[in-house]
Amino acid sequence: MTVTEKEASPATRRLTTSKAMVEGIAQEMERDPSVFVLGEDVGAYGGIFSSTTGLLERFGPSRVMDTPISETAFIGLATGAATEGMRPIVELMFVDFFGVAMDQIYNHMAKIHFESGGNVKVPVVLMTAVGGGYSDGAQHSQCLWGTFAHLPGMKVVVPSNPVDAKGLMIAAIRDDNPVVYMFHKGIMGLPWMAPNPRALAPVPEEAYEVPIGSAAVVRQGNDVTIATLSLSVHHSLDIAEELSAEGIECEVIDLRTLVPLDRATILSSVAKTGRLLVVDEDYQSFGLSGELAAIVAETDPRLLKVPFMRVAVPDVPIPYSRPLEYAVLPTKTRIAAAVRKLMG
Amino acid sequence: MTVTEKEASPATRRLTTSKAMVEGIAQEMERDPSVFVLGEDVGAYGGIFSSTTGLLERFGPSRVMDTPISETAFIGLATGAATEGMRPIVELMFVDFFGVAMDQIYNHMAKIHFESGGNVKVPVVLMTAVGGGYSDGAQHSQCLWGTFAHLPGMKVVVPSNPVDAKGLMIAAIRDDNPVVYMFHKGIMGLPWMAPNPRALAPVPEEAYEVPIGSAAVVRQGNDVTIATLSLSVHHSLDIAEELSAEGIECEVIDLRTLVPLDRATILSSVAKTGRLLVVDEDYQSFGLSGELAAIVAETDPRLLKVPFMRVAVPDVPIPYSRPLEYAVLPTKTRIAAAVRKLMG
Amino acid sequence: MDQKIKIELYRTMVLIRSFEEAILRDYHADKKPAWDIGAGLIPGEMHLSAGQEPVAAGICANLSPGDGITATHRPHHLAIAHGVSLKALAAEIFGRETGLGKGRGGHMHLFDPASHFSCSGIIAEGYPPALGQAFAFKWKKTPNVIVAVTGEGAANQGAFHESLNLAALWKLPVVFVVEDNDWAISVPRHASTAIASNAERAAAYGIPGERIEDNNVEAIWRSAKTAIDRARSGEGPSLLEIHTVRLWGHFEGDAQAYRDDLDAARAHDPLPAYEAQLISEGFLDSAQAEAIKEESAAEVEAALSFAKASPLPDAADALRYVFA
Amino acid sequence: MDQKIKIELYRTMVLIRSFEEAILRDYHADKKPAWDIGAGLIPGEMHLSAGQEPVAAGICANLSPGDGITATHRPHHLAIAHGVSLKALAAEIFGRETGLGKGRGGHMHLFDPASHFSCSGIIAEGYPPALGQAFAFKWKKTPNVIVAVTGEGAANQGAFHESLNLAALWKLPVVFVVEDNDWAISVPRHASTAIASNAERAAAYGIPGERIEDNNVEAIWRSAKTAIDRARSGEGPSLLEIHTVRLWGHFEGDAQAYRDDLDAARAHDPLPAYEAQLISEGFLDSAQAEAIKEESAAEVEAALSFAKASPLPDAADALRYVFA
Ligand SMILES: Cc1ncc(C[n+]2csc(CCOP(=O)(O)OP(=O)(O)O)c2C)c(N)n1
Ligand SMILES: Cc1ncc(C[n+]2csc(CCOP(=O)(O)OP(=O)(O)O)c2C)c(N)n1
Ligand SMILES: [Mg+2]
Ligand SMILES: [Mg+2]
Repeated sequence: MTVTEKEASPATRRLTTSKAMVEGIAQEMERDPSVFVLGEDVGAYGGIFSSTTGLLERFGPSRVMDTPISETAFIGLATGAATEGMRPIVELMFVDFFGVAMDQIYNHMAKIHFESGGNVKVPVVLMTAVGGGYSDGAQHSQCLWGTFAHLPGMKVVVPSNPVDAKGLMIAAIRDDNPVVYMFHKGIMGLPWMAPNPRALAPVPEEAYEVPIGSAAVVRQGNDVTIATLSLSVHHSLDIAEELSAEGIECEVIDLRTLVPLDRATILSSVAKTGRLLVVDEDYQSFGLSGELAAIVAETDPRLLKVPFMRVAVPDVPIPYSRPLEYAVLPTKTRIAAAVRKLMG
Repeated sequence: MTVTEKEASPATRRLTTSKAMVEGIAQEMERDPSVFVLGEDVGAYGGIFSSTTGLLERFGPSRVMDTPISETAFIGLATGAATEGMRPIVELMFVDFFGVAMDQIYNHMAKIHFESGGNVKVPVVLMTAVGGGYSDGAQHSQCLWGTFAHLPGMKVVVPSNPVDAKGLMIAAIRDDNPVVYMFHKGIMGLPWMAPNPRALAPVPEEAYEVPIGSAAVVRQGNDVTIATLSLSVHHSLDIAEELSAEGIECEVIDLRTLVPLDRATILSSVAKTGRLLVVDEDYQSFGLSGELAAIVAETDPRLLKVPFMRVAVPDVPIPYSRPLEYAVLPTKTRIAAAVRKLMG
Repeated sequence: MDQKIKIELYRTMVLIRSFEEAILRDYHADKKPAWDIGAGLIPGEMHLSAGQEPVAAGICANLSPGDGITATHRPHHLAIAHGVSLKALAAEIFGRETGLGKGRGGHMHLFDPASHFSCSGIIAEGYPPALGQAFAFKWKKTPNVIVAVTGEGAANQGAFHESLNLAALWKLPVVFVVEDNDWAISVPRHASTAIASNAERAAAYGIPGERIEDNNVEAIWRSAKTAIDRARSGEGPSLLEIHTVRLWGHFEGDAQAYRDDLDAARAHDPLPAYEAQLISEGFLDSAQAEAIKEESAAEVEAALSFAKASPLPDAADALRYVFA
Repeated sequence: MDQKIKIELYRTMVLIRSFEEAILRDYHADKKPAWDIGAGLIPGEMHLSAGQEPVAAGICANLSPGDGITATHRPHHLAIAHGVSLKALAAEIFGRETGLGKGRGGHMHLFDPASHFSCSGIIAEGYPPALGQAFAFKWKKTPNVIVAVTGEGAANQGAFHESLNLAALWKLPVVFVVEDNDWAISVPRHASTAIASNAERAAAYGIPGERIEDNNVEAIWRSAKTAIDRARSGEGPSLLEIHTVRLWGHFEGDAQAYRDDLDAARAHDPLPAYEAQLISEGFLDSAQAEAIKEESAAEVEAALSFAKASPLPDAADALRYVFA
């Protein structure tokens, strides 16, 4: 959307997540002429969720291309261009639309390197908007990172804030593998969505990478490990602060990358706290929350002093109507209740 | 394929899995004129994996329809026909091809009932072949049940033998919901694949249902719970017999249905054995094996006397070359090694 | 064309516009001062159809009971012209338990089994289920048809192609309609489609194809009649591309900075144009036009009042309707 | 057409047929008595291209170094005509570490970056990556082209449509080729495609379309030349549908009970036909033909021997090459 956005003040260099992402893309486009951007409404519009704002003006239509609504063709195009040495950044406007192009994604983009015995590289960044909370209904509100993480051959990164958004974008562009880059609409700092204070933050000017595969402990605590990602990091941090007043100290892990997954950070936190809550805006079953349980259970189930808990979307399509949607989203209320339950 | 198949002897009524499936379909087609079958090569060919053999001859081309290679169009057609009161059985030839039609599957077939507030029913059976082990490579050997089970709105059934194949097919056809019916090529009893002795078994003549949502304990044992499905049930049973000679008694659970999942059967077995091994021919991470770990961990991690284990495809595309493929499949060797390790 | 039909077309167009204007008003009413897409009585994306009324009116006037229609993310005009209950439609948009989908669906997911109306928010993916409805009609031997609608942007999606081929091959009673409003969000048609008229794509399936210019409701009515009659008589599908106009943003909140045709578009508002035509033809006078507008407005306000007075769904029911 | 080209076309066709016959032999050799698809030195599905040699020979004779080709699940003829190493191809089919994909890919997944050759086992889904290769050629300002091939069954898949539209829109240097061998496994073309010639579908994208009848390698060569020259000179894509013949089963093990045209198909074997033509035209005599066949057979046997003598991959390396 294009409801006017304020310019970031150069003095403080606080950027929204979307501007940080765009800055990362722009710096790589400056550095490497083989980087280009394509997708629906990435040109004049600047990306429906401002993931490409200003790039057309800066780099011109030969490097920033609006496409027809032909996800199979243009995502496949990105794959083919990557096999010939280019470094495309291709946007799938909403992750919910993956089904029209999934064959290109998981049977081609993700597998060609392997099938070629390592002879062909496929450095594509597939960036896509995820998440709900603004009543966009069952076909425009999903996270689906579990679906991508389950299928081999793609790295999957999910930033939660401006600094990681820029650093993971740069790391993704430089990576020689396909990287699925999933950004939550609610953390972009868009002026037309419910504001999130942490969606605006100081961001280094220079190009830098946030390493793919490393989680961040964004809050230390000895009582409960909350492993989470994306928008839910913020809800979890808010609840952690709130419960701190009650004497409950949560350790909050921002997973940042699902593939490869930073098992060590998760395990050492659980070893300390003995309590694990996964907060996940994706569907509950057969996904991220299960994988984290498995990691603990296959290391040592006795690490868990109390049963594992998860706050996720309870295997129901995302409802349109607000009371229903907020009943299935991983809200602060649900997170707080789960932490309290873990503490007995 | 059409390498000649032997006719089942009517005296003993032992049927292959494929013939049992077809018998279930035929009986429902007899009973209910709104049932019809469509897909690629389901007519004269009888289904690449013999899932529709003889149906064209018996019911004619108005009820058994070969389609163009247009999965989006014909799976969508099934959904639309179901919303108007028909009961289509639609075949996706290999589950590996889901990516060309996933939008119709998970954004439409699976969600219309919900989005309509329950006003529209979508009784489709989506049947599809899964599995590897015969060097069909990365695009024709996957199981992917974790992918389907993760997305709400579809039931997911995975028979492992002739009796369940028929009963789950009939239950799926009669169910008012979309049911994804996943049959492993290696259990169909095809004369042109490595034979599986349990792919031929006595099957009741009359129509019957195997209830969707109930697992079967196919072998009792006190030492290790092996939770598995599809072809891996047979490997697990073979290993269970073998290890019994060493005094290790495995309880083997054939999950049969992933959605809804029979949590009670899994939990009561683990409560008894204290050891859980998941054997899964799908990719390891973010899938079935994780979900089973979560079920135990969220009930009581102390049920596990030793760390949980899984034998699955280790997040690598299925390789073509036999030594590589068998290194990543959940082979008997890997299962036996895991059970021994669980027993310490 | 007789007067009755002309007035009916006009009335339908007015009703649609009244509805869209009322939704526009209520959608923005409580999102200020900090405009938040998720806030207010109507949250979420909102794709309104102002300018495209002639398509809906012209097509649906040719439909009979039992016929169906499949729309897109921009579905209101078609739902209204097809006779979907205004109250249930409005209630769904307001997310109420009395809505078409009991508030579960929202404005891109409207299902009215009684009138075989449906829609989908995924581009071109409404076509394939429409084939199945047509297939079921054929099987039931009812002489019904399905009209399947997408935008011109959708004509480049795989589902479009597969659906036309299968429908043509199986001679299904479907009429495919492409609403060409020149834009797919910010992408103009010439930047997305390799040819000037999608009607030419009909040849790729051996079916009749026609492009209707000028957003002319009577021309649309006539062409739709031919195509619908053809489908009804078992001769199979047709493809109609209708050049229409998107008067407002792609969705509400769209500042349309990319758009250079806004003045021209506004000058082509089909409503005053058709009103003027009917008046000049002597089929309508200003008083009658006023009366129709007032009736429509009243009907719309009644529907919105009903919606607003209806209960929101109970959060305790959030897990219902996943399975039947 | 000069003699050199004619002999070259013939030689390519012979080489392909020799290869496919040798693979056929080795594929079935060790699957007896109980034929098991997964057994033997060559396991898995095997889609051979006997009958379709003219397509590969006629097209690839027009390609220059740096040009690429994208094939399907039935890729050998195109790989061979394009000059992919016969040894590396054979080794991949035998699943060896010396294969094109070190045994990871198999016969449906052949990648030769040196010659820009690739293929895919998913119907029509080889087209989109080919667009990207063409895009990269354009960006690098090399005057190269990509030929993207599918079967006639694939022309009903969404990826076909999206790719043609995008390539036409962006004037990418691609030539789209449809190999019409009358069958998609057991489904005859008339039961899958609403029109008689996919060449007509070119009009849906505003690009040239041509159907080439009779599996005639010289006609194919000429039409391919026109289309490839056009793409190379920046004028954008073309669509060629080539009527060819599938002499054998869809895959090995296919009893083809559904097929009523087998005798007719065998009578249209393009190899003896072209040989007879060249002999009657005086460009070839039987002794030369024999010599070419013997050379081809020798080359093929050398490749197969290389493959069989090569090591299988080490199971310990099964997890390699997921990520670069
Ligand atoms: C498969 C898919 N891709 C992208 C979108 C996002 N999207 C929603 S509407 C739209 C533009 C549609 O243009 P058109 O078909 O012309 O319809 P219009 O909006 O003009 O009515 C896009 C790209 C989507 N909903 N589905
Ligand atoms: C998307 C997809 N659907 C189905 C298949 C299974 N399949 C493999 S080959 C084939 C027939 C292809 O026919 P055609 O395109 O004419 O090529 P041919 O085999 O005749 O060379 C089918 C249906 C597939 N590989 N991919
Ligand atoms: Mg449009
Ligand atoms: Mg064919």
